[in-house]
Amino acid sequence: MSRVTIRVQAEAFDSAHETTALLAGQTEVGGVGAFTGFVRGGGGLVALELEHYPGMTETMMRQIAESACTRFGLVGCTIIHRVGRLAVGMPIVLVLCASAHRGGALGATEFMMDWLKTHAPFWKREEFADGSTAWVAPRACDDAATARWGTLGA
Amino acid sequence: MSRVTIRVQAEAFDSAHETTALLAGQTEVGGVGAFTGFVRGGGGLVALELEHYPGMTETMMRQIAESACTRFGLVGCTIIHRVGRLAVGMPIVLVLCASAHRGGALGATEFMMDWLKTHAPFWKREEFADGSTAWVAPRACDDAATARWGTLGA
Amino acid sequence: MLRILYFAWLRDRLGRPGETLPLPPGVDSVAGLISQLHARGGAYAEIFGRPELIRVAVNQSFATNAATIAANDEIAFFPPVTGG
Amino acid sequence: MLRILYFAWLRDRLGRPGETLPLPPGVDSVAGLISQLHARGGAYAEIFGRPELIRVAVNQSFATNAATIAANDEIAFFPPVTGG
Repeated sequence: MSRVTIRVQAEAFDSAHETTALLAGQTEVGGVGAFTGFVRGGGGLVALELEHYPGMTETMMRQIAESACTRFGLVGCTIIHRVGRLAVGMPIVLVLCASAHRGGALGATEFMMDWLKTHAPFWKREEFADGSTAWVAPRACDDAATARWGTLGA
Repeated sequence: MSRVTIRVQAEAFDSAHETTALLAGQTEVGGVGAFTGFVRGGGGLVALELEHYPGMTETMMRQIAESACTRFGLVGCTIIHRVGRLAVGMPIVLVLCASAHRGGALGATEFMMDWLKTHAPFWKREEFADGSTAWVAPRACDDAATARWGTLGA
Repeated sequence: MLRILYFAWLRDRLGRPGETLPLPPGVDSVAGLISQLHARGGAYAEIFGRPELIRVAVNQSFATNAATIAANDEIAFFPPVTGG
Repeated sequence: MLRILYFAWLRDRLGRPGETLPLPPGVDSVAGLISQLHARGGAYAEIFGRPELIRVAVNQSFATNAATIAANDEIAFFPPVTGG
Protein backbone atom coordinates (compact mmCIF):
# COMPACT_ATOMS: atom_id res chain seq x y z
CA MET A 1 0.00 0.00 0.00
CA SER A 2 1.32 3.40 -0.90
CA ARG A 3 1.21 6.16 1.70
CA VAL A 4 -1.11 8.90 0.42
CA THR A 5 -1.68 12.25 2.13
CA ILE A 6 -4.21 14.75 0.80
CA ARG A 7 -5.01 18.09 2.40
CA VAL A 8 -6.89 21.30 1.57
CA GLN A 9 -6.06 24.06 4.02
CA ALA A 10 -5.83 27.81 4.47
CA GLU A 11 -2.56 27.63 6.45
CA ALA A 12 0.93 27.51 4.99
CA PHE A 13 2.62 24.10 4.73
CA ASP A 14 6.09 23.02 5.78
CA SER A 15 7.61 20.95 3.00
CA ALA A 16 10.45 19.62 5.17
CA HIS A 17 7.95 18.38 7.75
CA GLU A 18 5.78 16.81 5.02
CA THR A 19 8.80 15.08 3.47
CA THR A 20 9.80 13.65 6.85
CA ALA A 21 6.25 12.34 7.35
CA LEU A 22 6.20 10.82 3.87
CA LEU A 23 9.50 9.01 4.43
CA ALA A 24 9.03 7.93 8.06
CA GLY A 25 9.92 4.26 8.43
CA GLN A 26 10.65 3.83 4.70
CA THR A 27 14.09 2.56 3.67
CA GLU A 28 13.47 1.73 0.01
CA VAL A 29 13.15 5.32 -1.19
CA GLY A 30 15.81 6.42 -3.67
CA GLY A 31 14.32 9.79 -4.51
CA VAL A 32 11.66 12.34 -3.72
CA GLY A 33 10.32 14.59 -6.47
CA ALA A 34 8.65 17.79 -5.38
CA PHE A 35 6.85 20.75 -6.82
CA THR A 36 5.80 23.88 -4.97
CA GLY A 37 3.58 26.39 -6.74
CA PHE A 38 3.74 30.07 -5.76
CA VAL A 39 1.65 33.17 -6.42
CA ARG A 40 3.67 34.74 -9.24
CA GLY A 41 3.80 38.54 -9.22
CA GLY A 42 3.68 40.91 -12.17
CA GLY A 43 1.12 43.11 -13.94
CA GLY A 44 0.06 44.76 -10.69
CA LEU A 45 -1.09 41.51 -9.07
CA VAL A 46 -1.39 41.76 -5.28
CA ALA A 47 -2.96 38.44 -4.30
CA LEU A 48 -4.98 35.45 -5.42
CA GLU A 49 -8.20 34.31 -3.81
CA LEU A 50 -8.50 30.54 -4.08
CA GLU A 51 -11.94 28.95 -4.02
CA HIS A 52 -12.73 25.24 -4.14
CA TYR A 53 -15.55 22.72 -4.15
CA PRO A 54 -15.36 21.06 -0.73
CA GLY A 55 -15.84 17.32 -0.96
CA MET A 56 -15.23 16.96 -4.68
CA THR A 57 -11.79 18.57 -4.31
CA GLU A 58 -10.59 15.97 -1.84
CA THR A 59 -12.09 13.15 -3.91
CA MET A 60 -10.28 14.32 -7.05
CA MET A 61 -7.00 14.89 -5.20
CA ARG A 62 -7.12 11.38 -3.77
CA GLN A 63 -7.96 9.90 -7.16
CA ILE A 64 -5.03 11.75 -8.77
CA ALA A 65 -2.65 10.67 -5.97
CA GLU A 66 -3.73 7.03 -6.08
CA SER A 67 -3.51 6.94 -9.84
CA ALA A 68 0.06 8.32 -9.64
CA CYS A 69 1.03 5.71 -7.03
CA THR A 70 -0.22 2.87 -9.23
CA ARG A 71 1.13 4.19 -12.51
CA PHE A 72 4.60 5.12 -11.20
CA GLY A 73 4.90 2.50 -8.45
CA LEU A 74 5.37 5.15 -5.80
CA VAL A 75 6.17 4.38 -2.17
CA GLY A 76 3.88 7.29 -1.35
CA CYS A 77 2.86 10.82 -2.24
CA THR A 78 1.48 13.99 -0.70
CA ILE A 79 -0.69 16.77 -2.12
CA ILE A 80 -1.44 19.88 -0.10
CA HIS A 81 -3.43 22.69 -1.70
CA ARG A 82 -4.17 25.97 0.00
CA VAL A 83 -7.39 28.00 -0.29
CA GLY A 84 -8.35 31.55 0.65
CA ARG A 85 -6.39 34.73 0.01
CA LEU A 86 -2.70 34.32 -0.83
CA ALA A 87 -0.40 37.29 -1.45
CA VAL A 88 2.25 37.40 -4.20
CA GLY A 89 5.17 35.12 -3.31
CA MET A 90 3.13 32.81 -1.09
CA PRO A 91 3.12 29.04 -1.69
CA ILE A 92 -0.15 27.61 -3.07
CA VAL A 93 0.41 23.92 -3.66
CA LEU A 94 2.86 21.20 -2.66
CA VAL A 95 3.26 17.86 -4.39
CA LEU A 96 5.72 15.24 -3.09
CA CYS A 97 6.39 11.83 -4.67
CA ALA A 98 8.61 9.19 -3.09
CA SER A 99 9.91 6.38 -5.28
CA ALA A 100 12.72 3.84 -5.54
CA HIS A 101 14.13 5.71 -8.57
CA ARG A 102 14.20 9.30 -9.77
CA GLY A 103 12.35 8.62 -13.04
CA GLY A 104 9.20 7.57 -11.22
CA ALA A 105 9.45 10.33 -8.62
CA LEU A 106 9.82 13.13 -11.18
CA GLY A 107 7.36 11.63 -13.69
CA ALA A 108 4.72 11.29 -10.97
CA THR A 109 5.29 14.89 -9.84
CA GLU A 110 4.56 16.14 -13.37
CA PHE A 111 1.59 13.79 -13.72
CA MET A 112 0.00 14.96 -10.47
CA MET A 113 0.53 18.65 -11.25
CA ASP A 114 -0.96 18.27 -14.74
CA TRP A 115 -4.08 16.55 -13.37
CA LEU A 116 -4.43 18.95 -10.45
CA LYS A 117 -4.30 21.93 -12.80
CA THR A 118 -7.06 20.56 -15.00
CA HIS A 119 -9.23 18.29 -12.82
CA ALA A 120 -9.17 19.46 -9.21
CA PRO A 121 -12.01 21.94 -8.63
CA PHE A 122 -10.09 25.03 -7.55
CA TRP A 123 -10.56 28.50 -9.03
CA LYS A 124 -8.29 31.52 -8.73
CA ARG A 125 -9.42 35.12 -8.66
CA GLU A 126 -6.74 37.77 -9.16
CA GLU A 127 -6.71 40.90 -7.06
CA PHE A 128 -4.80 43.90 -8.47
CA ALA A 129 -3.21 46.97 -6.91
CA ASP A 130 -5.97 49.19 -8.34
CA GLY A 131 -8.62 47.15 -6.51
CA SER A 132 -9.93 45.37 -9.60
CA THR A 133 -10.38 41.59 -9.62
CA ALA A 134 -10.53 38.99 -12.41
CA TRP A 135 -11.09 35.25 -12.51
CA VAL A 136 -8.09 33.43 -13.96
CA ALA A 137 -8.78 31.86 -17.36
CA PRO A 138 -7.67 28.27 -17.92
CA ARG A 139 -4.64 27.77 -20.16
CA ALA A 140 -4.91 25.53 -23.22
CA CYS A 141 -1.36 24.28 -22.59
CA ASP A 142 -2.51 22.78 -19.27
CA ASP A 143 -5.11 20.67 -21.09
CA ALA A 144 -2.50 19.64 -23.64
CA ALA A 145 -0.07 18.64 -20.87
CA THR A 146 -2.72 16.51 -19.20
CA ALA A 147 -3.76 14.87 -22.46
CA ARG A 148 -0.27 13.30 -22.69
CA TRP A 149 -1.20 10.97 -19.84
CA GLY A 150 -4.35 9.49 -21.42
CA THR A 151 -6.95 8.77 -18.74
CA LEU A 152 -6.54 9.31 -15.04
CA GLY A 153 -6.90 5.60 -14.27
CA ALA A 154 -3.52 3.88 -14.43
CA MET B 1 21.23 36.68 -14.63
CA SER B 2 20.01 33.49 -13.07
CA ARG B 3 20.93 32.76 -9.46
CA VAL B 4 23.10 29.63 -9.38
CA THR B 5 24.27 27.87 -6.23
CA ILE B 6 26.62 24.89 -6.40
CA ARG B 7 27.98 23.03 -3.39
CA VAL B 8 29.85 19.81 -2.60
CA GLN B 9 29.82 19.07 1.11
CA ALA B 10 29.95 16.30 3.70
CA GLU B 11 27.22 17.84 5.88
CA ALA B 12 23.47 17.36 5.46
CA PHE B 13 21.54 20.09 3.63
CA ASP B 14 18.31 21.82 4.62
CA SER B 15 16.06 21.99 1.58
CA ALA B 16 13.68 24.54 3.14
CA HIS B 17 16.61 26.85 3.89
CA GLU B 18 18.00 26.40 0.37
CA THR B 19 14.60 27.12 -1.19
CA THR B 20 14.28 30.32 0.84
CA ALA B 21 17.74 31.41 -0.31
CA LEU B 22 16.89 30.62 -3.94
CA LEU B 23 13.67 32.66 -3.80
CA ALA B 24 14.87 35.59 -1.68
CA GLY B 25 13.80 38.86 -3.33
CA GLN B 26 12.22 37.10 -6.33
CA THR B 27 8.55 37.76 -7.11
CA GLU B 28 8.26 36.28 -10.60
CA VAL B 29 8.57 32.64 -9.52
CA GLY B 30 5.52 30.49 -10.23
CA GLY B 31 7.03 27.16 -9.28
CA VAL B 32 9.99 25.36 -7.75
CA GLY B 33 10.81 21.85 -8.90
CA ALA B 34 12.93 19.77 -6.56
CA PHE B 35 14.58 16.40 -6.38
CA THR B 36 16.23 14.86 -3.35
CA GLY B 37 18.16 11.63 -3.79
CA PHE B 38 18.50 9.24 -0.83
CA VAL B 39 20.62 6.18 -0.01
CA ARG B 40 18.12 3.42 -0.85
CA GLY B 41 18.27 0.38 1.41
CA GLY B 42 17.87 -3.28 0.47
CA GLY B 43 20.13 -6.24 -0.23
CA GLY B 44 21.99 -5.79 3.05
CA LEU B 45 23.25 -2.32 2.16
CA VAL B 46 24.43 -0.32 5.18
CA ALA B 47 25.92 2.82 3.67
CA LEU B 48 27.44 4.41 0.59
CA GLU B 49 30.85 6.02 0.48
CA LEU B 50 30.80 8.90 -2.01
CA GLU B 51 34.05 9.95 -3.65
CA HIS B 52 34.51 12.84 -6.09
CA TYR B 53 37.10 14.66 -8.21
CA PRO B 54 37.55 18.02 -6.45
CA GLY B 55 37.66 20.89 -8.90
CA MET B 56 36.23 19.04 -11.88
CA THR B 57 33.09 18.23 -9.89
CA GLU B 58 32.30 21.87 -9.19
CA THR B 59 33.08 22.84 -12.79
CA MET B 60 30.69 20.20 -14.14
CA MET B 61 27.96 21.06 -11.63
CA ARG B 62 28.16 24.73 -12.58
CA GLN B 63 28.12 23.89 -16.28
CA ILE B 64 25.02 21.70 -15.79
CA ALA B 65 23.27 24.37 -13.72
CA GLU B 66 24.02 27.18 -16.16
CA SER B 67 22.96 25.08 -19.10
CA ALA B 68 19.63 24.35 -17.34
CA CYS B 69 19.10 28.05 -16.59
CA THR B 70 19.59 28.98 -20.25
CA ARG B 71 17.65 26.10 -21.74
CA PHE B 72 14.65 26.37 -19.40
CA GLY B 73 14.75 30.11 -18.72
CA LEU B 74 15.12 29.53 -14.98
CA VAL B 75 15.09 32.31 -12.41
CA GLY B 76 17.70 30.27 -10.58
CA CYS B 77 18.77 26.82 -9.47
CA THR B 78 20.68 25.04 -6.74
CA ILE B 79 22.67 21.81 -6.73
CA ILE B 80 24.08 20.40 -3.50
CA HIS B 81 25.85 17.05 -3.57
CA ARG B 82 27.20 15.32 -0.49
CA VAL B 83 30.40 13.26 -0.27
CA GLY B 84 31.78 10.87 2.32
CA ARG B 85 29.97 8.05 4.12
CA LEU B 86 26.16 8.18 4.04
CA ALA B 87 24.01 5.60 5.80
CA VAL B 88 20.82 4.10 4.32
CA GLY B 89 18.02 6.68 4.33
CA MET B 90 20.34 9.68 4.29
CA PRO B 91 19.95 12.39 1.60
CA ILE B 92 22.72 12.51 -1.05
CA VAL B 93 21.78 15.19 -3.53
CA LEU B 94 19.42 18.15 -3.77
CA VAL B 95 18.39 19.91 -6.98
CA LEU B 96 16.10 22.96 -6.92
CA CYS B 97 14.85 24.86 -9.98
CA ALA B 98 12.85 28.08 -9.79
CA SER B 99 10.89 29.18 -12.83
CA ALA B 100 7.91 31.29 -13.89
CA HIS B 101 6.02 28.12 -14.87
CA ARG B 102 5.93 24.53 -13.71
CA GLY B 103 6.93 23.04 -17.05
CA GLY B 104 10.34 24.71 -16.94
CA ALA B 105 10.88 23.99 -13.26
CA LEU B 106 10.16 20.27 -13.54
CA GLY B 107 11.86 19.85 -16.92
CA ALA B 108 15.01 21.50 -15.60
CA THR B 109 14.98 19.28 -12.51
CA GLU B 110 14.99 16.18 -14.71
CA PHE B 111 17.62 17.66 -17.01
CA MET B 112 19.98 18.47 -14.14
CA MET B 113 19.57 15.07 -12.49
CA ASP B 114 20.19 13.24 -15.78
CA TRP B 115 23.40 15.17 -16.40
CA LEU B 116 24.58 14.91 -12.80
CA LYS B 117 24.12 11.13 -12.88
CA THR B 118 26.21 10.76 -16.03
CA HIS B 119 28.66 13.70 -16.14
CA ALA B 120 29.48 14.86 -12.61
CA PRO B 121 32.56 12.98 -11.34
CA PHE B 122 31.16 11.23 -8.26
CA TRP B 123 31.52 7.53 -7.52
CA LYS B 124 29.61 5.43 -5.01
CA ARG B 125 30.98 2.47 -3.12
CA GLU B 126 28.46 0.25 -1.37
CA GLU B 127 29.13 -1.07 2.12
CA PHE B 128 27.18 -4.16 3.17
CA ALA B 129 26.20 -5.61 6.54
CA ASP B 130 28.71 -8.48 6.09
CA GLY B 131 31.54 -5.97 5.73
CA SER B 132 31.99 -6.41 1.99
CA THR B 133 32.15 -3.42 -0.34
CA ALA B 134 31.48 -2.92 -4.05
CA TRP B 135 31.73 0.02 -6.42
CA VAL B 136 28.35 0.85 -7.94
CA ALA B 137 28.15 0.12 -11.67
CA PRO B 138 26.67 2.78 -13.95
CA ARG B 139 23.18 2.11 -15.30
CA ALA B 140 22.60 2.11 -19.06
CA CYS B 141 19.22 3.78 -18.50
CA ASP B 142 20.97 6.83 -17.05
CA ASP B 143 22.93 7.29 -20.27
CA ALA B 144 19.74 6.84 -22.28
CA ALA B 145 17.93 9.44 -20.15
CA THR B 146 20.73 11.94 -20.68
CA ALA B 147 20.87 11.29 -24.42
CA ARG B 148 17.32 12.70 -24.73
CA TRP B 149 18.71 16.17 -24.06
CA GLY B 150 21.30 16.22 -26.85
CA THR B 151 24.39 18.13 -25.77
CA LEU B 152 24.89 19.90 -22.47
CA GLY B 153 25.14 23.32 -24.15
CA ALA B 154 21.70 24.90 -24.41
CA MET C 1 -34.70 17.69 -3.95
CA LEU C 2 -31.90 18.45 -6.42
CA ARG C 3 -29.04 20.36 -4.87
CA ILE C 4 -27.50 22.74 -7.45
CA LEU C 5 -24.18 24.48 -6.79
CA TYR C 6 -22.52 27.37 -8.62
CA PHE C 7 -18.82 28.21 -8.34
CA ALA C 8 -16.45 31.04 -9.26
CA TRP C 9 -17.79 33.53 -11.83
CA LEU C 10 -21.00 31.55 -12.32
CA ARG C 11 -21.85 32.20 -8.67
CA ASP C 12 -20.85 35.88 -9.00
CA ARG C 13 -22.98 36.32 -12.13
CA LEU C 14 -25.98 34.44 -10.74
CA GLY C 15 -25.63 36.09 -7.34
CA ARG C 16 -26.03 32.86 -5.38
CA PRO C 17 -23.87 29.87 -4.39
CA GLY C 18 -26.61 27.36 -5.18
CA GLU C 19 -30.21 26.40 -4.74
CA THR C 20 -32.38 23.38 -4.09
CA LEU C 21 -35.31 22.50 -6.28
CA PRO C 22 -37.43 19.47 -7.05
CA LEU C 23 -36.36 17.49 -10.12
CA PRO C 24 -38.41 19.24 -12.84
CA PRO C 25 -40.93 16.93 -14.55
CA GLY C 26 -39.51 15.42 -17.74
CA VAL C 27 -35.90 16.23 -16.81
CA ASP C 28 -33.61 13.19 -16.54
CA SER C 29 -30.25 14.49 -17.78
CA VAL C 30 -27.80 17.34 -17.28
CA ALA C 31 -28.81 18.67 -20.70
CA GLY C 32 -32.47 18.75 -19.62
CA LEU C 33 -31.60 20.68 -16.47
CA ILE C 34 -29.48 23.14 -18.46
CA SER C 35 -32.49 23.82 -20.73
CA GLN C 36 -34.68 24.51 -17.69
CA LEU C 37 -32.13 26.90 -16.19
CA HIS C 38 -31.61 28.62 -19.55
CA ALA C 39 -35.36 29.20 -19.83
CA ARG C 40 -35.24 31.40 -16.72
CA GLY C 41 -33.78 34.21 -18.83
CA GLY C 42 -31.40 36.91 -17.59
CA ALA C 43 -28.01 35.77 -16.29
CA TYR C 44 -29.24 32.16 -16.45
CA ALA C 45 -29.92 32.49 -20.17
CA GLU C 46 -26.51 34.09 -20.72
CA ILE C 47 -24.63 31.35 -18.88
CA PHE C 48 -26.63 28.27 -19.79
CA GLY C 49 -26.92 29.40 -23.40
CA ARG C 50 -23.15 28.86 -23.69
CA PRO C 51 -22.62 25.37 -22.26
CA GLU C 52 -19.11 25.26 -23.80
CA LEU C 53 -18.04 27.71 -21.05
CA ILE C 54 -19.17 25.52 -18.18
CA ARG C 55 -18.23 22.23 -16.62
CA VAL C 56 -20.60 19.96 -14.72
CA ALA C 57 -20.20 17.55 -11.85
CA VAL C 58 -22.92 15.12 -10.79
CA ASN C 59 -22.52 13.95 -7.21
CA GLN C 60 -19.00 15.36 -7.12
CA SER C 61 -17.77 13.59 -10.26
CA PHE C 62 -17.16 15.27 -13.62
CA ALA C 63 -20.07 14.54 -15.96
CA THR C 64 -21.10 15.28 -19.54
CA ASN C 65 -24.34 16.94 -20.56
CA ALA C 66 -25.66 13.49 -21.48
CA ALA C 67 -25.32 12.21 -17.89
CA THR C 68 -28.58 11.13 -16.28
CA ILE C 69 -29.70 12.82 -13.08
CA ALA C 70 -32.16 11.79 -10.42
CA ALA C 71 -33.99 13.38 -7.49
CA ASN C 72 -31.56 14.11 -4.62
CA ASP C 73 -28.50 14.39 -6.86
CA GLU C 74 -25.95 17.13 -6.28
CA ILE C 75 -25.31 18.98 -9.56
CA ALA C 76 -22.50 21.54 -9.71
CA PHE C 77 -21.87 24.04 -12.50
CA PHE C 78 -18.53 25.85 -12.74
CA PRO C 79 -15.94 27.26 -15.16
CA PRO C 80 -12.88 25.21 -16.16
CA VAL C 81 -10.69 24.80 -13.08
CA THR C 82 -7.57 26.91 -12.52
CA GLY C 83 -5.93 25.55 -9.37
CA GLY C 84 -2.50 24.03 -8.87
CA MET D 1 55.30 17.34 -15.28
CA LEU D 2 52.09 15.51 -16.15
CA ARG D 3 49.80 15.08 -13.17
CA ILE D 4 47.90 11.79 -13.47
CA LEU D 5 44.94 11.02 -11.18
CA TYR D 6 43.12 7.73 -10.57
CA PHE D 7 39.67 7.52 -9.00
CA ALA D 8 37.32 4.89 -7.56
CA TRP D 9 38.22 1.27 -8.39
CA LEU D 10 41.09 2.35 -10.66
CA ARG D 11 42.79 3.87 -7.62
CA ASP D 12 42.00 0.78 -5.52
CA ARG D 13 43.39 -1.56 -8.20
CA LEU D 14 46.53 0.51 -8.88
CA GLY D 15 47.08 1.19 -5.19
CA ARG D 16 47.66 4.92 -5.65
CA PRO D 17 45.60 8.06 -6.11
CA GLY D 18 47.89 9.42 -8.80
CA GLU D 19 51.42 10.15 -9.86
CA THR D 20 53.44 12.80 -11.61
CA LEU D 21 55.73 12.03 -14.49
CA PRO D 22 57.41 13.84 -17.34
CA LEU D 23 55.50 13.74 -20.62
CA PRO D 24 57.00 10.58 -22.19
CA PRO D 25 58.89 11.27 -25.45
CA GLY D 26 56.68 10.78 -28.49
CA VAL D 27 53.43 10.95 -26.48
CA ASP D 28 51.08 13.75 -27.51
CA SER D 29 47.61 12.24 -26.97
CA VAL D 30 45.56 10.42 -24.35
CA ALA D 31 45.84 7.28 -26.49
CA GLY D 32 49.63 7.55 -26.40
CA LEU D 33 49.64 7.88 -22.62
CA ILE D 34 47.30 4.90 -22.28
CA SER D 35 49.76 2.79 -24.35
CA GLN D 36 52.62 3.82 -22.07
CA LEU D 37 50.67 2.95 -18.92
CA HIS D 38 49.52 -0.34 -20.44
CA ALA D 39 53.12 -1.27 -21.17
CA ARG D 40 53.90 -1.24 -17.43
CA GLY D 41 52.14 -4.61 -17.11
CA GLY D 42 50.34 -5.93 -14.02
CA ALA D 43 47.27 -3.97 -12.88
CA TYR D 44 48.18 -1.24 -15.40
CA ALA D 45 47.99 -3.72 -18.27
CA GLU D 46 44.66 -5.03 -16.98
CA ILE D 47 43.09 -1.62 -16.70
CA PHE D 48 44.61 0.18 -19.67
CA GLY D 49 44.12 -2.85 -21.90
CA ARG D 50 40.38 -2.25 -21.59
CA PRO D 51 39.94 1.43 -22.43
CA GLU D 52 36.17 0.92 -22.87
CA LEU D 53 35.96 0.62 -19.06
CA ILE D 54 37.58 3.95 -18.35
CA ARG D 55 36.77 7.61 -18.83
CA VAL D 56 39.36 10.36 -19.20
CA ALA D 57 39.45 14.01 -18.27
CA VAL D 58 42.15 16.39 -19.47
CA ASN D 59 42.50 19.47 -17.27
CA GLN D 60 39.19 18.65 -15.59
CA SER D 61 37.15 18.35 -18.78
CA PHE D 62 35.90 15.09 -20.29
CA ALA D 63 38.13 14.07 -23.21
CA THR D 64 38.38 11.33 -25.81
CA ASN D 65 41.41 9.12 -26.37
CA ALA D 66 42.23 11.27 -29.40
CA ALA D 67 42.63 14.42 -27.26
CA THR D 68 46.09 15.98 -27.37
CA ILE D 69 48.05 16.35 -24.16
CA ALA D 70 50.97 18.56 -23.24
CA ALA D 71 53.52 18.84 -20.44
CA ASN D 72 51.90 20.10 -17.20
CA ASP D 73 48.41 18.82 -18.10
CA GLU D 74 46.26 17.12 -15.46
CA ILE D 75 45.03 13.79 -16.81
CA ALA D 76 42.44 11.85 -14.79
CA PHE D 77 41.37 8.23 -15.38
CA PHE D 78 38.21 6.92 -13.75
CA PRO D 79 35.26 4.57 -14.25
CA PRO D 80 31.91 5.89 -15.53
CA VAL D 81 30.47 8.17 -12.87
CA THR D 82 27.71 7.03 -10.50
CA GLY D 83 26.73 10.07 -8.46
CA GLY D 84 23.39 11.83 -8.16
